Amino acid sequence: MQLTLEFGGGLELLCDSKKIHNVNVEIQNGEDKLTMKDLLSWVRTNLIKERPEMFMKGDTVRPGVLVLVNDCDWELSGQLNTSLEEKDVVVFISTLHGG
Amino acid sequence: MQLTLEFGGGLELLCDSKKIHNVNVEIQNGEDKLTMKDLLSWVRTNLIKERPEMFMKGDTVRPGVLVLVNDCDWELSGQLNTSLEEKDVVVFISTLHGG
Amino acid sequence: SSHSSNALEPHMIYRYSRHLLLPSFGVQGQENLLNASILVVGAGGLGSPALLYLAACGVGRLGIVDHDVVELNNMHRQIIHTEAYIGQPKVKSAAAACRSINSTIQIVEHQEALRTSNALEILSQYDIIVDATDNAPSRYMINDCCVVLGKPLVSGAALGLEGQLTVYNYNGGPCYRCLFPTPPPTTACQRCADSGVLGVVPGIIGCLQALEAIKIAASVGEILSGRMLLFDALSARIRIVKIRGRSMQCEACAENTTFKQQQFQEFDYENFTQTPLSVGPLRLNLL
Amino acid sequence: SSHSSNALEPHMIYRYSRHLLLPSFGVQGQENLLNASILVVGAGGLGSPALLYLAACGVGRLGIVDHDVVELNNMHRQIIHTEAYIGQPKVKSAAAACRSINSTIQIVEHQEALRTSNALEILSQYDIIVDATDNAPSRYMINDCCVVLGKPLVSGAALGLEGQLTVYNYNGGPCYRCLFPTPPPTTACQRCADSGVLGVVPGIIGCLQALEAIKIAASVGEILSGRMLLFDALSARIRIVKIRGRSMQCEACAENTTFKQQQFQEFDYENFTQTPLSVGPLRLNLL
Ligand SMILES: [Zn+2]
Ligand SMILES: [Zn+2]
Repeated sequence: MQLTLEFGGGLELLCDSKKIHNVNVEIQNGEDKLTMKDLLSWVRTNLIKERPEMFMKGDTVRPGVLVLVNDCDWELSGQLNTSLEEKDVVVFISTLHGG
Repeated sequence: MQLTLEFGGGLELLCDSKKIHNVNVEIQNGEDKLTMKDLLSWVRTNLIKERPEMFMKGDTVRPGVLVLVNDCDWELSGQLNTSLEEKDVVVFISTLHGG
Repeated sequence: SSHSSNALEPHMIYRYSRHLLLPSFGVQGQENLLNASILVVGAGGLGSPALLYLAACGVGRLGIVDHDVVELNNMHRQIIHTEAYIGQPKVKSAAAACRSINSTIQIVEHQEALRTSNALEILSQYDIIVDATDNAPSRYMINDCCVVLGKPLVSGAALGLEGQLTVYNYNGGPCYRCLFPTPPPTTACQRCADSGVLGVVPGIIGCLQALEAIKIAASVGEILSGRMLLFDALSARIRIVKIRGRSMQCEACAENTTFKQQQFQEFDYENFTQTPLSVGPLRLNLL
Repeated sequence: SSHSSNALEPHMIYRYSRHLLLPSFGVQGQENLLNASILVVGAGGLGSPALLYLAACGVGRLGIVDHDVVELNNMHRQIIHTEAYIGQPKVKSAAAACRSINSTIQIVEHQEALRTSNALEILSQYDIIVDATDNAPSRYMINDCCVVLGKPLVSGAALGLEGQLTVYNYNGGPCYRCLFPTPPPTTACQRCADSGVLGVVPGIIGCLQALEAIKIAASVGEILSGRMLLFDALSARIRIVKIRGRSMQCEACAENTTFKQQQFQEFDYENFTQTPLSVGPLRLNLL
């Protein structure tokens, strides 16, 4: 499945300082769909190069990270259970505190 | 065909000061598609309430109006010949000069 | 608000004529502004443009909270301060600048750090709060105080080459804790002093904060509530995304919450976020 | 550019430390800025924040062109000017403000109206031009002069509650005439004085102009060329759209054009747009 993943608010530093990743994520054998839970584990394995604890805590993102699926907060689409579709855009962004 | 039409930069004043119009434009008998040329004539008839010369000149938009089909300048898609598809977003915006 | 209504005097008609000409703003919008009070917490990178535009546009009463002094390394982004004010309190400097561009509005100086002990008393004097601070505990504290007092909060942040903006606790919309119930790890809370910031980025976000505060005060337009603006300066890209609504589990704003003024005053924001509310200037360790 | 290279002196390291800390900006970005020269045409609603942020960030030489004087009805949006300067030239007022926030850069005052007779000479002294004017003939004239001289043009506009921004003539991208070969009817060219403008809207666009100019000067990031930012303040919506590339038929910038310095100097922009290049203050006809 072709997806665009974007990292911001400093999270890009965890994946070679690259903000936009066009990726192809395979649906696992026996599954009929790709969920955000699957994607997080794929990102953790394939994109995060350092300090994974800055991206995840337990099986979800760490506190302070917003997840957006097609410009919409994943809280509105079922969080970890959100089903992804071809060409979806998923944004992971860390909240900023500076001024 | 369901389209979203948006007017900005003052052009909204020509259609009841309403910026966003969700419209249903029928493809004419004998035609197999809707082009921007058709849409302009539909807008001219159905939405423009006053001073049509501020919107069109001849069979196209007046100088100083940018036309965007799905956030892309219509010069890049064939101008008047651009074919429209279901749920397209067409923006008409007048260039501003103030500061 | 505790103000009496201002009618537009002739000098105001002249000063604000470009606002009065706007069909969607007009006399009513300007009168609403003149009768409104807005507090900006932080006279730094975000607060500088926010304060200047709020003063210029004619907000009736404009408050400034800050405990810091102007430093040379602020000057690349904190355009409200002049070199002549280096070493002096930011509140004093910012208030002088606001008065110099609009002598007809009331400017209130709160030259102190905002803490649980004074926040209720200060924030309660204003209709709208602008969070222009630079650290996580202040953001939680200001949010909670706004929730307890029922005030809309225009929240901006900037770091590096990115900025974020939304309005919390507005008209049934979410609060900061609805989005971020658990504070991030302290390692994720970088300050401009640690990581740097391109000066004009808080400039853009601060202007957008002024705009949202003006729209709320004037009762015009659609407020950026339930939506968040994400700005990436390097790529010149801006997203406006839909965020969750008010959370039924929110400790601060849920309907059945027990979090009231007393709980607010007793809450330890520094311990909650494991971050001090204010920090002295860091030594530079560069080059 | 005619400057010699500046190395970072200790006081600059301190002043610009938040820029130097940025991995994607850093020492090289700051040195590029210090060696750059930028001209802002117009010290009004757009020019005010653009000039303040360009001065603050450390552009080596910053020029200001304007022929107008500060008026009370400018003050709601032209935050670079203080009441003390009402009646005095905007260039003088803006230059003083820029110097007060950064005494270490060079500020050049061009207290005159920009015309075909002086534009080549003035613009040729700068690397980057910021169009912060308020009328159609100036926009065509500045564009054509930038094309003839090969200078990038950061173009912003604001009216009512909307703003627009793009960079013209940058790195093979389109110029203003590629987009608008024919001037609009004069009835479509409203000025802020006629139609009004919410003060903070040019504030936001002017800050974004400063950002694009800084990115060009520092050689960082993706420039807003071939793209246009459309800002709607009332609904808090921003679009960044893709626009056409350079036009092969463009009278100003096409490869085979005969439009050179001499043709520029002889071109009648007021006749072309049926609009005067500068207008005195209009009488208010309000309420
Ligand atoms: Zn809440
Ligand atoms: Zn051209």
